[in-house]
Amino acid sequence: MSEDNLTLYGAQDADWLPLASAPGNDDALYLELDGWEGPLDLLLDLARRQKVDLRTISILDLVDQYLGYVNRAQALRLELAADYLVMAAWLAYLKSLLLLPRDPEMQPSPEELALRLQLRLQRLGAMREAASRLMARDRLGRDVLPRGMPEGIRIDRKSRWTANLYDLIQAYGTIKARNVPVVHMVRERPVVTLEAALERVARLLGVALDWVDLRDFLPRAEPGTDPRLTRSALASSFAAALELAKQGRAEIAQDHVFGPLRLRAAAVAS
Amino acid sequence: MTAPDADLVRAVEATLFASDLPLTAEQIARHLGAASVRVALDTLVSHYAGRGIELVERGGYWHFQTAADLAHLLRREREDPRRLSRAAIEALAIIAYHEPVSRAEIEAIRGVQTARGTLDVLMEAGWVQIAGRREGPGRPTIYATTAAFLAHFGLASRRDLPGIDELRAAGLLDPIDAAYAALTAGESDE
Amino acid sequence: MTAPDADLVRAVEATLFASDLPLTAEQIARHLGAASVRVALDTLVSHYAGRGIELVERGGYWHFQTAADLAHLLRREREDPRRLSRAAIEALAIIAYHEPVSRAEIEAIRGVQTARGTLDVLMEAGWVQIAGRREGPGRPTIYATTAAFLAHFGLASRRDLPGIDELRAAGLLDPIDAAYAALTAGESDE
Repeated sequence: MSEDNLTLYGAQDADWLPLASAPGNDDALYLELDGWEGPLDLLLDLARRQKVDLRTISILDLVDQYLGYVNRAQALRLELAADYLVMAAWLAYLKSLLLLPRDPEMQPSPEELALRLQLRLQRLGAMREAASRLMARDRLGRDVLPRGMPEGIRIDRKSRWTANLYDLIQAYGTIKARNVPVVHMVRERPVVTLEAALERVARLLGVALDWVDLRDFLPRAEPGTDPRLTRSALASSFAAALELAKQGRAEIAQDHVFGPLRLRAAAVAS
Repeated sequence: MTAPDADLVRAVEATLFASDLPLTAEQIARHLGAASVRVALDTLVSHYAGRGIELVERGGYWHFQTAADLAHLLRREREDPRRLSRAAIEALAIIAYHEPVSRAEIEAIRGVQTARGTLDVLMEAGWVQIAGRREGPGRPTIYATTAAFLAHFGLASRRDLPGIDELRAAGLLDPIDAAYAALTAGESDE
Repeated sequence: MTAPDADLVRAVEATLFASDLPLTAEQIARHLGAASVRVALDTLVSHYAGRGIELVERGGYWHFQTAADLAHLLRREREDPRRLSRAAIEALAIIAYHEPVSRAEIEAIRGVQTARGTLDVLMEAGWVQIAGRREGPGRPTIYATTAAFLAHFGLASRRDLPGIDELRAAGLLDPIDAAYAALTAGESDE
């Protein structure tokens, strides 16, 4: 990264929130605690104060500056977020590794840790610089403007209706067929009318002395009698029995559901 | 005519382009801190003459607009093919076979009410037109088919439409199928 | 280069001028029913070069805008309504230079957690969109910039991002692991 680039990321765009002030002005530095976006950002800002290429930066110096900063902040009883303290602990550890005699077995080596930290700072620095340059561009709506009163272009969708001759003729055939007069015819069925059943049940009830099953009131089915006539007779007789009960001329009893329905003449009130 | 200041012309051009309101020459001059922008405006008018955009003055206010002869580009029509609904094609068939007919007659023949939109669609398609009013109570509007109708359906004249006997021979009057079709179509199309 | 059809050039000019949204060459061609408008667009770009208005392409979308050097005359007085936080600006830069990236990757570069609202602001501005999910553990959502981002920052494409070639050459867009591996490999070779 060239010196040019370094100065570029130092350049402040109007969109930047205020960054930390120039080196030396420590009091101002401590007051701008909220100005950093985390410990890496603070480290980068401290690194920038070394005024050298990030690739040649002294990690040891940086660590000292960071630890010094954290100590001063704590002395001033400024509240530091936990991640700043975690970073401080890690940097203190890194510093001790870098200063102590090497343990060749150690993986990763302190040099690798330092280099990785440097790479991270370079990446963050590159993005901060890129963001600065991006924000400083001629921006649409601020520096360059689109047309103020565009007429707008509109596409009106129009339906092109389609139908074919077969559809048309078939539709007409459907209408014609629908309109052919429909005659409903009910075929004659053998039935026992309610009147016939009423007359028969009333007559037979008159001669019965005790409970009689409703089915015994039915006309005797001759062999070959239409079963529908039998069903009709049962239905009519049942209706007739209900009618007689309603009139107070008969009593109906059923011992259980679907059990035989029994009938007898009502006791004549005396 | 004084030679126009090229920078001023550019500034006037950009100002008018970006403005969301038409501007007077005075407003432009004030905005740009220029003594006068008359010459610049004249220069721009000639520059844009014959292009797709023109600079126009309306009651002292200047603005850019699309060249008048290109106005049709702002509002384009696109045609989407769409099939006629069952209701519409039935109404069309009735008009074709019975024309001229009133809406009430169409409904009487179809046996269901015909939505107002149905006849509109047929008129929009250009297949049906109003053929006057029937003399009589209420003087109802009557409808008939058009030459475009014949052309679309490949008919030389309405006499080319198959008669009832032909429909029956073609099985198109089969009551079961027809009733079923009418039932299902009536539900989905109306 | 084929001689441009003057009528087509006018039509393209009028269409782009009238449209309230940037348009792709394909959209213009479809709108005008033209086979291709490439030559017409090139002709217009040259015609407007150096004028107060210019025709620009941003991520495949074309629009007219005022010339950048006139910004001092036109810059809107009012405050930028979309004043971004530093976190948002950095996240935007990281997305633009690294896209597509996941939230975790943005956080790895910034060394700090990204508040939930940060990416929302960028998406609401129309500069960032969700670009699917990364195949892999957790299938994280990944983000990328939009054509509106390119338009806003005056970039024809992502290749125009300031300094992107240098950053890529310096390996600063590679993950730390890759950069470290490259660095140490380079050292051992020396």
